[in-house]
Amino acid sequence: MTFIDQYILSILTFSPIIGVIILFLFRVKNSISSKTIGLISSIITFAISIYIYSKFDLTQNAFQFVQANQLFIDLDIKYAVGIDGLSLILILLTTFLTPITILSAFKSIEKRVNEFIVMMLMLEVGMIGVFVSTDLFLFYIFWEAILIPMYFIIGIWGGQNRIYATIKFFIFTMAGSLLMLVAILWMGNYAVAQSIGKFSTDYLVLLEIAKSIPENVQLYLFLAFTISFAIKVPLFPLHTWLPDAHVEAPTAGSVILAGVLLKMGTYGLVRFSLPLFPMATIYFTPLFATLAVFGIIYGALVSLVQTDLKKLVAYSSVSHLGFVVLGIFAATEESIQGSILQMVNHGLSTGALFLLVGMIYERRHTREISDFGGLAKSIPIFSTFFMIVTLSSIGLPGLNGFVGEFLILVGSFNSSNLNSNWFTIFATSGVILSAVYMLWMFQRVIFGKIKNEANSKISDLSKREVAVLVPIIIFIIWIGVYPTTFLSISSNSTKKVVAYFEKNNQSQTMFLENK
Amino acid sequence: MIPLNYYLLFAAFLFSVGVVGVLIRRNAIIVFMCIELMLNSVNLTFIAFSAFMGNAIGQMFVFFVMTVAAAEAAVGLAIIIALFRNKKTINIDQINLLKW
Amino acid sequence: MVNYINYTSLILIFPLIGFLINGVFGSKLKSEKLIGSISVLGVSIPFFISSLILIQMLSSNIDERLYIVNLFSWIDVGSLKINVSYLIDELSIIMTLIVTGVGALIHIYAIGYMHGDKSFWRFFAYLNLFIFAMLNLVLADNFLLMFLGWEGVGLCSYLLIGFWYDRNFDKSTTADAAKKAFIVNRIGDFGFLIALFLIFTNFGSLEFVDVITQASVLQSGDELLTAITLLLFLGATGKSAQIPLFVWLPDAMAGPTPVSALIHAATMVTAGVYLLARTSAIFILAPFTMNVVAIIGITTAIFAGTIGLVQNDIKKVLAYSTISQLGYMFLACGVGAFSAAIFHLMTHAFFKALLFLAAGSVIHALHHEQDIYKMGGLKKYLPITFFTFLIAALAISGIPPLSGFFSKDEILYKAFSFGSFWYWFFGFIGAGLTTLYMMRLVYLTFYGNENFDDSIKPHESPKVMTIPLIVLAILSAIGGLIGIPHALGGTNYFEEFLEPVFKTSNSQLPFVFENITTEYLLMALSVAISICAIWYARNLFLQNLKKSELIKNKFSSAHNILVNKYFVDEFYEKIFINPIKKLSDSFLWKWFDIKIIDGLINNSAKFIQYLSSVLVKVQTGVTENYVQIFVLGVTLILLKIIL
Amino acid sequence: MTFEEIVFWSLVLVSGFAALMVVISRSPIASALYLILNFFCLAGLYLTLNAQFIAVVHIIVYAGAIMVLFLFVIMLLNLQDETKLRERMNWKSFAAIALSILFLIELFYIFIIKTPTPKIPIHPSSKEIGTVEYLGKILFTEFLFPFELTSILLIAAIIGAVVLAKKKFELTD
Repeated sequence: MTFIDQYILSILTFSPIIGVIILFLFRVKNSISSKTIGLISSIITFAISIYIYSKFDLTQNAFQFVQANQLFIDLDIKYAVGIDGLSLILILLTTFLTPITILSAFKSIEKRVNEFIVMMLMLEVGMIGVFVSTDLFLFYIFWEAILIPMYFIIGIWGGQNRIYATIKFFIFTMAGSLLMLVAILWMGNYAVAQSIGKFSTDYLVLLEIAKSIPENVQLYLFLAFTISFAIKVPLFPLHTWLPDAHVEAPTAGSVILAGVLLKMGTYGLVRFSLPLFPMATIYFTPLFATLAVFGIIYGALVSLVQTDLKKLVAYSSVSHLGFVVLGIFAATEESIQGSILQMVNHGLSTGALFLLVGMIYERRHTREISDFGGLAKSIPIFSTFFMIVTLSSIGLPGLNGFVGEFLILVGSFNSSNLNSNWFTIFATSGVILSAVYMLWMFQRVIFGKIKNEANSKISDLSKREVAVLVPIIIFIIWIGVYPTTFLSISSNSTKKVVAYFEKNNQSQTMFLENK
Repeated sequence: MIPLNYYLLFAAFLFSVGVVGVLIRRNAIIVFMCIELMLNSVNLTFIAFSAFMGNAIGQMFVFFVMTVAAAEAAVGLAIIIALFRNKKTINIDQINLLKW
Repeated sequence: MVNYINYTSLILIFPLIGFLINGVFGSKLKSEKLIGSISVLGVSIPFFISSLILIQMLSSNIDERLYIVNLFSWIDVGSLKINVSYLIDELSIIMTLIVTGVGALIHIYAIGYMHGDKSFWRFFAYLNLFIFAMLNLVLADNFLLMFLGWEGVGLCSYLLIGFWYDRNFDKSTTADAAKKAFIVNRIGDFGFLIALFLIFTNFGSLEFVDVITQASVLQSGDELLTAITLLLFLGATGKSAQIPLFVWLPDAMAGPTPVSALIHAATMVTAGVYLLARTSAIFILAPFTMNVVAIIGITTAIFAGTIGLVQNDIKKVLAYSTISQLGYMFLACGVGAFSAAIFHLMTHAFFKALLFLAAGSVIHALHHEQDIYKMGGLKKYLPITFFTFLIAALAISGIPPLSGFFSKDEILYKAFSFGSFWYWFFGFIGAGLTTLYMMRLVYLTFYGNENFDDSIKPHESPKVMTIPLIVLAILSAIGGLIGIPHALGGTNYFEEFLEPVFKTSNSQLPFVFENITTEYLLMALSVAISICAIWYARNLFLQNLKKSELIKNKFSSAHNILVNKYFVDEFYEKIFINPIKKLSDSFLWKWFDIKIIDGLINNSAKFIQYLSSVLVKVQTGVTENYVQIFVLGVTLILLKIIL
Repeated sequence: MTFEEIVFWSLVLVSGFAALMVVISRSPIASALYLILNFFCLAGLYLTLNAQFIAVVHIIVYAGAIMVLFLFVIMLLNLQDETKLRERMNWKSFAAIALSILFLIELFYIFIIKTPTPKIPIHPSSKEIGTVEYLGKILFTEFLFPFELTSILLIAAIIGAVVLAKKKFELTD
């Protein structure tokens, strides 16, 4: 292994800082050039992640490119990074979306440009950091660090009611992550009495010792972790921060929020909740699966009656991520693979929806559905993109959404963990509902006669905007037609999670029966 | 032969006097001097322990405390000057910048 | 000798290429002819390839007519392995030929029909995409790929119904109709999906061959199979516009007429029938479902027929006629006569496509007038249109020796012998209804007074439109000859050809002794009722229009119900749509989400704010106080140490 | 009473008196001068504890540098004498004095009563500990890093003082 490969993950994680440093050192005044610097810097990061993908060994299921440095003498707290397929696919999503969002912000962000770019790049550092950490302490640091740039992105470049939204966002997530911190500390402390002999937050160590934790404590720890992730996801009924944050956030913020930040929650579920506490997972599955299914239907129904485009998309996220959570708790290989793919899908299609809503907002300065109508006539290119993305979002076969949803549903129908087909049957009704709300919205915005004069005068997408959307569309179709490329990345780590889960659940079902 | 306790008690006395000064005087400079007094009482304890235990670390500590005290005096007095220039007083009753 | 099976992928690739060229560069291509020919090539080349495959198939052994062409692995996760692979057997090749053959003719026709439309290219791009999806549907060798086609055709239907997105249709807009079509179909797809889950969970595969092999081991009447088939049938009712999900098809007439002909008459709507035929081996093991299918089929046939009787929009009459004919096909499936269903599917594709295209020609000539009471006397202006329309109308009415006679008769006979007398009886009534409303169309449109505006000078459509009409007329006329029943001295070649596909299902059917006398009797009866209906229609709508008015007035309440389509749309609106909207809006969102969940959060935040506004008074901002508190604290701590 | 005790008690008395006077006297200058007196006495006490180096440094740094700075500032600001202490006494001041006395009593209890006086003499090695040589050695070996850090602290303090005392600096309300 060469020197570069050994430190490649750290290089990847901190590579966006190059852009930050350049912006600071040269005090770039011209807003276009600072955006370009941000763009190039994030493209470099994307290139590094592609390099990692090319070097990644798909046949292994252990962490790769591992790098670990002890941070304290007496405590087993490390700067430990490493990736498996699950992290890799989300890292690729992150590094892919960041340049796109920066490019999308070329026109819409005019004030405090340098700060904006810096925030975006720092956000990227945090997001990649979350996915590469294999030490819970480090994970927690990155997890919290993301809040800061996001707080500023919404708070400075947001809409009218941004302060309320930011604070709500911050407090919700903070409350959740404190629970997680407590759980991490408890586990770290528990390690002292175990063979490791000292306070430890290493993921692999905790994975070993988690089995011996007393069962009732496992339940609490599981809840602490899972509620924290559920807030981030967001799972019904912890979702109310999401519509506010999305509506107030600038387009770039919304895209990253929907595209990557929400995935951190589901990532946490797969990475931590399931493997660390299989028994508690089984114990709480009925609760969380019910919430997930409820969220699917609830999100869809509430989307149906939204009058604000962004709010509609935000509530649809609640519905889509309900599928993901259901798939994770079903804990079969198909469903978890589906969930992972659906994380990517949601990132792409909802991200693209936010981009499109942002583009139309720049032109008309309104997001009210009733202000639109007949856009197909005045801006056909926009309408075409909008249509493809809409279809992807409602899960049309041949586009990305379908593969994920189908895998989740077929896997959860099969699941012994869910133990009932009704979860899946109700979840499937979400497929109908998503068509209803998305198409209704689409029809009101795009079709019909032009009622409002302003709609006939707007200009169609510029080359830059097309360049923003085309990569996403390519992936939307690619995943729909040949998902194997993406499924194979996470395949082995999913198998590992499922195997681990199943291995542990036998002894623990006995415990549950006693309970 | 003077036992260790006497030194400690005397240091405690000096410290208390310093506390009284801080609490009842209004003049910022005098408050400041009282703080120096308290610092010195602590120094005395350090030295006493150092001598009775035969350990040099106490003396080292005093050395660093003095550095800090010097730095603190410089910055603190500068703050007092700045305050006086703006408020025309150094009466701490009338300085409530901390109030939010 | 060349093995044409190897070229199967080309069947799918050409329409896709056509779609991509027209879709991506269409707006830049200025020539309508170029766009049209690309698109027509995209359909006709697959037609020739599949014809070659059919010829090759005919020359090969009966046992060797099943090929599976595997292209690549689509989804491969855990035990779920889905390939993009195609199944070529007698059934799928016939469907392919219908789709591409009728499709090609309609494409050609559309070049004339859509002439001058500002989105000419978009129309042809969608049509090719449709053909691509439809071919996936009929050629797929597994349920999931079929579902891809299934949804794909639904999408194209959506796009094409809403093609003129800025026009009004009925009381709403074309976009509404498009949305309705998609959503109603989605309800059916819900059933389809759940069926797929059940199949995969229990059989561990989604490939037709695998599933059928495993399912045929099970007992007839097995609960699992009943559930699966019922759910699949729910999917079929959505796509094929059967009760209770038929409401979208009449609205789908908002699309351009070639679309109605291709998608909403000849091909897509028959996908449900195809699905049942494809899985016939499973259906036959679920007698309960079979009964449901037959009953729904026959009910729909009568139900839609009665509505068709009183509609005034020429395309809507045809739409209800389609629903009704599909009902017949489901009746055939329900009694186990799958090959009869496919036979009728084929002949129906010919004559119904023809009817729509001819109707399109009329509409075209009258500048988009669709009300039959504003037509009349068009016979002399549009001779070719009239003649072809008449052939199609007679064919659907079951006049021998046109194609409809053979296929419909086959269904009625099978319904009688495998099903029950009542199936036959209602089918028989339905046949009368069919003739009645078709002849009503013929008389009101082509005979009688010229009720259209004087300013309109109707003229025959250009050749590009009439030639497809003529070809389809020939097919409608002679298409039935490949299935002449034994009773009439034929060999029923069509059924024989499909025999290997339906071997399993046929083996489950009760043995019925072929009673030639009964068959003759039934045929005679149905021809008789058709002729009576023709005569009655002539009486009512040509010679004595006042009488029809009288009847209308006499039964005005019944007429009203029929005109309003039994108020099904209104019923759905009241029972499902409005309550859901209301629930979502005022309860879930504005009350539960904002008041309860958000309120809880915001109020707890407010409470904390209140608490801190009390506690904040401790912070006086006077340094001295802080010091006092500090000293007090230190003293208390020391006190604690002492005590 | 040995010589040692006489020295100790007299230093304690003077130094205690000086400390009280720092708090009591009205004029800041008097306070400052009393504080210097106090520092000298403390330096004496350090000598009794064999800490020669610290005693000298103490005088140089505190009496020589810090107190001069204080006096300089007092004179620069030209402060008026405060009103008599007794006139400004209110219940808060009494409470503060009472608190301090309580504090002293507590410490007394802890140092004298709770921990019985151990009759041990000053550690014999303390003589050599207090030398410049010994302290210098450990300062530049064991405590090198903190020692270097103090330089940063002092620089920061210098810069801070300059910035704060600059004329332009304004506090905003």
